[in-house]
Amino acid sequence: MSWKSKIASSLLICLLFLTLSGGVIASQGDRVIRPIYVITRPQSSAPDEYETLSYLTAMMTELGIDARLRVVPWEQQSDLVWFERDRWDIAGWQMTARPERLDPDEFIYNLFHSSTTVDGYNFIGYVNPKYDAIAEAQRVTVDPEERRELILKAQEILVEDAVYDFTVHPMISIVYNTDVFAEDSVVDMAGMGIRNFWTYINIDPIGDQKAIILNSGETVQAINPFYISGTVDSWVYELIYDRLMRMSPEGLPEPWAAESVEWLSDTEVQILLRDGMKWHDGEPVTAKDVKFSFEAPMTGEVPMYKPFVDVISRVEIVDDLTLVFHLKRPWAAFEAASLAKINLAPEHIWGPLFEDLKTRPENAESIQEDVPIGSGPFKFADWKFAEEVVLDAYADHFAAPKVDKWIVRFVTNMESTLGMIQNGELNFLASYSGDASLLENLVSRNPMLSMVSSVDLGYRFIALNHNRAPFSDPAFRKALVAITDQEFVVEAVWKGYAVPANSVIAPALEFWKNDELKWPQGGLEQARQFLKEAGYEWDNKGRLLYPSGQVEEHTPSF
Amino acid sequence: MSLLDVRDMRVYYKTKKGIAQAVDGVSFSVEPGQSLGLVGESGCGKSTMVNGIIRVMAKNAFIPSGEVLFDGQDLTLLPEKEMRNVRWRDLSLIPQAAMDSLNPVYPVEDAFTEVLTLKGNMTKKEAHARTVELFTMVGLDPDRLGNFPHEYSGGMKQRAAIALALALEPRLVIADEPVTALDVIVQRQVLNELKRLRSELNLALIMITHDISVVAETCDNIVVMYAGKVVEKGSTQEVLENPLHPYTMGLENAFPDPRQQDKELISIEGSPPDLVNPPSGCRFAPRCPFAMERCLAEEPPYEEVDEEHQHGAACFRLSETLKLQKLAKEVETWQPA
Amino acid sequence: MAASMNPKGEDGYVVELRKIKKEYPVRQSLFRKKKQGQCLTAVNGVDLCLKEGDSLGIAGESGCGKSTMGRLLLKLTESTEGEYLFNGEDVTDLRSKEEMLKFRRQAQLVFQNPFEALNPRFTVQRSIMEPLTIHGIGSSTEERLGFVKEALRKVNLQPAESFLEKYPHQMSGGQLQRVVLARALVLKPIFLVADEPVSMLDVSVRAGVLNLMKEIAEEMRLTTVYISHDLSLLQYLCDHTAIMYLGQIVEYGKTEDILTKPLHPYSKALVAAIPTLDPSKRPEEVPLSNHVPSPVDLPEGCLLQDRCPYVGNACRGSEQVLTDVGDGHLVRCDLVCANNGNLKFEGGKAV
Amino acid sequence: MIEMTSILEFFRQDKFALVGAIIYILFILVALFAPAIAPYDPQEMVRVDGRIAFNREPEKNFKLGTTNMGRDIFSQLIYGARPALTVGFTAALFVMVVGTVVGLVSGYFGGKVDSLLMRLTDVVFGIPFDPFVIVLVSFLGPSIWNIVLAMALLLWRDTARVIRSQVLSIKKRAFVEAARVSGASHSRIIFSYIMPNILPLSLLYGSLAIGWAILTEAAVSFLGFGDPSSISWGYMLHDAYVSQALSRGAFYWMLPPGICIMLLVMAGFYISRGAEEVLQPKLRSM
Amino acid sequence: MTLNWKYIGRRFGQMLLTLWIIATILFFVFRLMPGNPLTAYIDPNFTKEQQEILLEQFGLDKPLFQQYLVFLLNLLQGNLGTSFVYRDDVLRVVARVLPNTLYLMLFSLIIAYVVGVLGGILLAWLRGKKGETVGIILTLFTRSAPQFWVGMLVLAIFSFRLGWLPSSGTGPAGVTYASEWAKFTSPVFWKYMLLPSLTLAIYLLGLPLLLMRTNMVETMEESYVTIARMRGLSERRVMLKYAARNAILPVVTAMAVGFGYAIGGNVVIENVFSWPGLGRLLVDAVTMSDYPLAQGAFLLAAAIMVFMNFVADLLYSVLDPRITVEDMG
Repeated sequence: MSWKSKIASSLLICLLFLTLSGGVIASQGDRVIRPIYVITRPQSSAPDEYETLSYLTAMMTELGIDARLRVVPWEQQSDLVWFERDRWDIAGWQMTARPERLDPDEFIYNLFHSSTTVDGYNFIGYVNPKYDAIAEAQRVTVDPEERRELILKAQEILVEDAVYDFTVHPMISIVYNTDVFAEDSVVDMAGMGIRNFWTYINIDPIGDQKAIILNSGETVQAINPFYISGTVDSWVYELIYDRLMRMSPEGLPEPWAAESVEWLSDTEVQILLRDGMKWHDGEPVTAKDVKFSFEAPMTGEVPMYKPFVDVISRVEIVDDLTLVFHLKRPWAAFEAASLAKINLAPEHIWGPLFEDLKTRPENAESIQEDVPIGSGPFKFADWKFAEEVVLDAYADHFAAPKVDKWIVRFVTNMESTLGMIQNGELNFLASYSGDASLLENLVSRNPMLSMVSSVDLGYRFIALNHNRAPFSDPAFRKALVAITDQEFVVEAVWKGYAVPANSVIAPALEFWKNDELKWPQGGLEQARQFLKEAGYEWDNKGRLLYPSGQVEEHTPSF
Repeated sequence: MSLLDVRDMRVYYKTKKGIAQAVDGVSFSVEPGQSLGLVGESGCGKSTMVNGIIRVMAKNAFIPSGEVLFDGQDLTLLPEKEMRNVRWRDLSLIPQAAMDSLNPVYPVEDAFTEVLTLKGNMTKKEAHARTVELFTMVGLDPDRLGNFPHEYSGGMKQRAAIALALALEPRLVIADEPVTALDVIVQRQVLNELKRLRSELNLALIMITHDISVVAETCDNIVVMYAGKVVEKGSTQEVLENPLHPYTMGLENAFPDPRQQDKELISIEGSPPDLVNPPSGCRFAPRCPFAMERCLAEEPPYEEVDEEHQHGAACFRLSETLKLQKLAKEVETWQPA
Repeated sequence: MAASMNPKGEDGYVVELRKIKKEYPVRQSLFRKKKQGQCLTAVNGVDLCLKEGDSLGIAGESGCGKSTMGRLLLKLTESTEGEYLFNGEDVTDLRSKEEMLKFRRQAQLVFQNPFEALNPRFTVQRSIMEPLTIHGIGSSTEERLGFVKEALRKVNLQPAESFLEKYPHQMSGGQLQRVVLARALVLKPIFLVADEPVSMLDVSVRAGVLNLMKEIAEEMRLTTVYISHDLSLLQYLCDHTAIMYLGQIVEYGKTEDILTKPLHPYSKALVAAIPTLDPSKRPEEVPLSNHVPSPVDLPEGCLLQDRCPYVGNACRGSEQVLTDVGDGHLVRCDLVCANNGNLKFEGGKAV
Repeated sequence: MIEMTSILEFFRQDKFALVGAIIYILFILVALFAPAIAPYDPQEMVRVDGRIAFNREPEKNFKLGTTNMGRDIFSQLIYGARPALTVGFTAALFVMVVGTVVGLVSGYFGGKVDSLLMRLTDVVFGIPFDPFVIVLVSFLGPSIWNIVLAMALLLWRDTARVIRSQVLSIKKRAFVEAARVSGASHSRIIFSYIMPNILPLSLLYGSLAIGWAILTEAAVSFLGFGDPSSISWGYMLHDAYVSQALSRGAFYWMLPPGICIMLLVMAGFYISRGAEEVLQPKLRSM
Repeated sequence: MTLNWKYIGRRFGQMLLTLWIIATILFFVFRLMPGNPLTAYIDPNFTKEQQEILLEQFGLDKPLFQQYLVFLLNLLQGNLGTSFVYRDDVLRVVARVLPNTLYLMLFSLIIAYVVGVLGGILLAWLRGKKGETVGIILTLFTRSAPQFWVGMLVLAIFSFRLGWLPSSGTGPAGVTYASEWAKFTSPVFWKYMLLPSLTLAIYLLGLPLLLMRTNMVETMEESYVTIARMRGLSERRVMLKYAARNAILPVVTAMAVGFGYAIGGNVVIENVFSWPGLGRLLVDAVTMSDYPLAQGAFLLAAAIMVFMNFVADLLYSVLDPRITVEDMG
């Protein structure tokens, strides 16, 4: 009977090929620029991206380019962009805020260094030796002022080369209930908004309700100190597990579980643990646990954390509360990307688990404890699958939270969340991807609600594939940048709840941000100017042609 | 006093084309213990009339006039609730489609229990005993009480239907084509059974059929209907031997008889009239070989010619009966002109 | 040895069936009775021979296999066993379309229910012309129309023109049955099967159709088979009659003989049960009991054993054989044969 | 096959069917003349005095207001009739054709072909519809054609079963038998005798499928697997949902597409209901 | 009379065959999906070896056919593989949400079928009157409105405007039911279930109602109904015991089949009401390219559908003594 399934599957394959090959019309070997496919996620998952790119597509058409908007699901988009780096032209993309990204290293180095073009974050294929040198230098420059100069320079080069077509830094707008919480007890963290660790431990319940109830559109996938899974997951394990350092509200790493962090040299850091810390099961937190937590990822059983401990050559225990980290080389972002990143996990629980893993094909990511044990300010209470996670305040913690409980509910229906914050089903609207003006409206109608908007550390941009002409040409990229009317995007797409972006460094990071960048603007006129200067021409039908001597070498691709 | 006296009964249907006069001024009566055969071809209104008597009619049917005196009480005037009490207790029915007369999803006994307990006020236990009795009476095996209707053969279902009709010992049973769907041997058995029970229980019976031979074998009296009207009635023997109405004569001609091998079959040409717009005169006139001009214009009244046998007919040529009977035996008479 | 109805193996028959058998698989049910065979035997080894102009009646109760016989004769269903010779040619297993078409042209059917037998969406003209078109008879529509009108005249639907454009629902049962007959005749067949041709018609119009069929069959020298549960009808139509019981022919002979002096106990009962206008002339009844065996679970020996008042031990053991008791009168009953056709029943006992 | 007069007669007799047909005709006209009726391009972000007109409530220029991206809702609604009808009719056509052919072949030929096709139908009956559409659409990309494809692959199952049983009963009817006796070929029997009698039934299932298709398209769009390149009512609802029309109180955005879907789906039901009465003459006589 | 085990066995075998074919189709469909299944999970910073370890971990390094065999073998042991996202046994993940879906289905089906059957009887009884037309129009309204749209409106009205009922989830924040049973019997849970199940019921209502009505009108024409009336039985008894009892047969089958349909068709409702159920899990799994999970959830829904079809067949022959196996196709 399996012929039936064969037929069914071959039918599907045929259909697949038909669909994929539908738009492929070869136009190689002449000066007319091929049809350009503009890839975006569906409006449902990324309305802003979709609207922005459909706008860009329209502008490109005005410019004489046969631009076509292609909507693909996220998996296909990311698959294409990540793994088929020579096949796409333009794609909508975004970088999201994470505490460790408060340090500029990840954005400056990982995104644009030529070493990451093959299978790293530099999927656009940007190669500039001058830039590489600066990016490398800032990594090992431990002195902040010196490093700052390098970062500013790097930003300048990125603008000159128009590497990305930046659009905006969105605003993070978060609403909370002031009948439940004291108004000044939330903490606005640089580039992260008030939905952050500091708020959770600081927020002060003044009414009868002692729990903070927030929402998330996604569900929690795993609660595991050695697994980087979904975004919401990180909210949870940030609270359950302590780290040696945490990014402060100002965006700088500061000691947390560590009493002090002292650089003995460019490659040696001495840590003094806080005294009297206890795991949620009552066992004391010791230097051995810390050593275990940093060494475990080196074993290969924790692939996702490996990059953050690669720089460590060894961890030396001095006494019960003191350790020294020996680094292979200086790394300016070590505090932010490693000490403030690695979750502290109890060795008495995870040690045996790791022993067990050695004999099995799975790695540490597949382990899910029934009750995850950490040492953080909240301890695990309950996880109702696809519904909510409940954490209890850990009263013995050195920074014990003021609320009793921290509850995240998974609400798929965004529209519902607005109702829920009003009728009290939620008291902290942590996750809201919709129209912020509605929130504003909501708050104005409900005196018990208060809203805080802050500029996001993350940003939206249009990725242009440098591997393929004409995007390999900075002039062409500049033309695209020029026609991307950021003010329009802010107004139409974001309804004012965003600020134009021109750099990978958010305005919130005042120290690192280059304020004097000259971002190409000027619309179609300026774009035509850029193109003319670079030798591009238009044929009598108004189609854009490559500069003479250059012909189309690529096939339209998607 | 007659047990049932139907007087000038009319049952009409509202149809899209107009009002169909399915039963139009029918009168007859049944004495206690007597059996009456109601004969006619399909569409002559015999079933409609039964439905009218028992007052379970199609939604578009109505009784514009007429009386149905049962024991002197006019059933057409009875409120629905009281009528419900009359049904089955005094007047029961062996339905035309006995095959489909039982609820297919309940065992056969269920119908008996229902009737006996609800209408006969028996306890379940009494009802069961009575059912067994009834089954035995009609020659069915009481072991099969628990079977479903579809597990019965046609003959068995018909017997069950008879038993059910007799359950509450009604005074009048109306049998609507009780044997039409049965094979001859079974048909014979069922008719014999019916005859036997009738004499045993002293029932009055109305037998409705298109088959005059069935009437010939079971009924004392006969009523011949054509197109919603009574054309002839009288004692069975008289009507069959001495038919007054041309239609009755024609019907006899058309009926094959294995015991009269030399008999020639003759059919009545044409088809029954449209009941929405019936002919103004005699309804049989268009097919009648003896029709005169008057027949087409005027409706012949019913006239009794033989008081002893209560034999009469609705025909203008009753005086020429003997001549007509002779002519009617000739094939040529019935040939279309 | 089973008596064949063609004992001398003669040729020249229009229709010849040899030991034809038809079985149907048994329907399964979620609940099943404890004892149940695997198949239902509808026709159980029937031999039959018909010459040109012969008319045979097949009678019996519902479920006796008479309708299956009709379908087998017209190859509307395939036999499980046995042979079928038509006009001397073996048509048991017709493979090619041409052979089938040839057979179809010569063997025709008159249906039981004229209200159903015509495509409700076809006019009379189209219904009758359809077979002509299928068989490519007539070179033009005009010519075919001529044949159609001829056929209509033949079945006394006159004037033919007035019926051509009518739809089935605009006609009466008697008229429809004539159209059905016309459709069968328009191909000029040599063999006609009529399955209960008048049972759906009103009594008053039956005679007309019956007489018409009889006349036409004689005029066209058709070989005909009439199937009916009503023996009294067959006497008007057929020279010979076969009585079927549970798939077997139990008695065969001249119709007159069968009606006047049936031999087989079953035939006796059947004849005695025919209703009549004059009950005083009714012959003595044969009290058959009601234990009809299930066709999926037939008894060994005589199939009537459980119902027959004359039954003896011999009947239960051996299979009964169709035997000639003289004058071409065949009976499938050892008792009858042994007693030279004299079986009497008195006071609850066979004599 | 089916006489024009009898179709007219059918609509004349059944008020429900008539209403259904009128709704269909209205929407077809709207779809055909969309560019003439719609004041704006449905994709255009309309500017008023140089500024994009976001979230306008209904007014003279925007009969049903504008979306949060400044698109004219009325124009979208008008153009939305096109994909709705396209999806509805093509899917219904597939469902009808595939279902009818499978049911016909299965019922008419019986035997091995029948059991094979019926097993296949069983398999298809075992596949949950909505999830299948979602998987297929996320697999082949969001396009109304893929929704149509999913329907074509699955929804013929009901039609096939019903048609099969209908064919089985028609096959046994005397006039089909009569055609066999006349020597009619299989194709002749199928096309002249059986087809005309099952066609009303498959049309009935077709008109139900129109509703199914439109509702499915809407549901799939709602879940975010819809085709953004064609503005369908389902897509509009999705857009309204994503853009929080409800929270905004923009019922002028949320209600019209839903009502249009309802009307169109209901039109199919109306016609099929009428057809049901015609197909069961037993009921009609009452 | 005994149960015909041979038939049941054959039917069961067919059911397994059907499931196997569906599983096979599913397997290939998911494997043929464009895009590397691990895209979302392989951090770009991974080395080639690390990626390979992951591929190996999920058995994706083997040839397709071998993967298929492993898949089948695992399937036989009830092992549906490991979810990419949850890094957990698919069956366990699915088992967590299945009860919620079943409760929702069951509850809404019961409402829909009870109301539907009663409504159908009522409409049949009102045949030819104005009430029938109004009833039919109303019913068709419920059947024609997109489910999510109704859901959104219902939410807006009952949850947010009137504040009568909660809007999402199976219980209030932070409240845990001691056991599945405790949840099922808790009034709080039912309060949470009311809105989604009513929305679903409104949609499901149309089918039984219209079906029941049609069947009723048909059975009311049957002679046993007329004859029951002639027996002088009360109108109510005739309507219920005779007409309705027979008319309900196809409705019961429709319910069993409908249950199967609904199990896959509730994705929309579960998303609108953030109900942690199978449908939502499936949509999430598809969006996140978690194909072992999507496959598992899909297969489970299919298994329930196939099983309910099987039950419907058996149920029908239990309810209708006349039916034979061939009639059920």
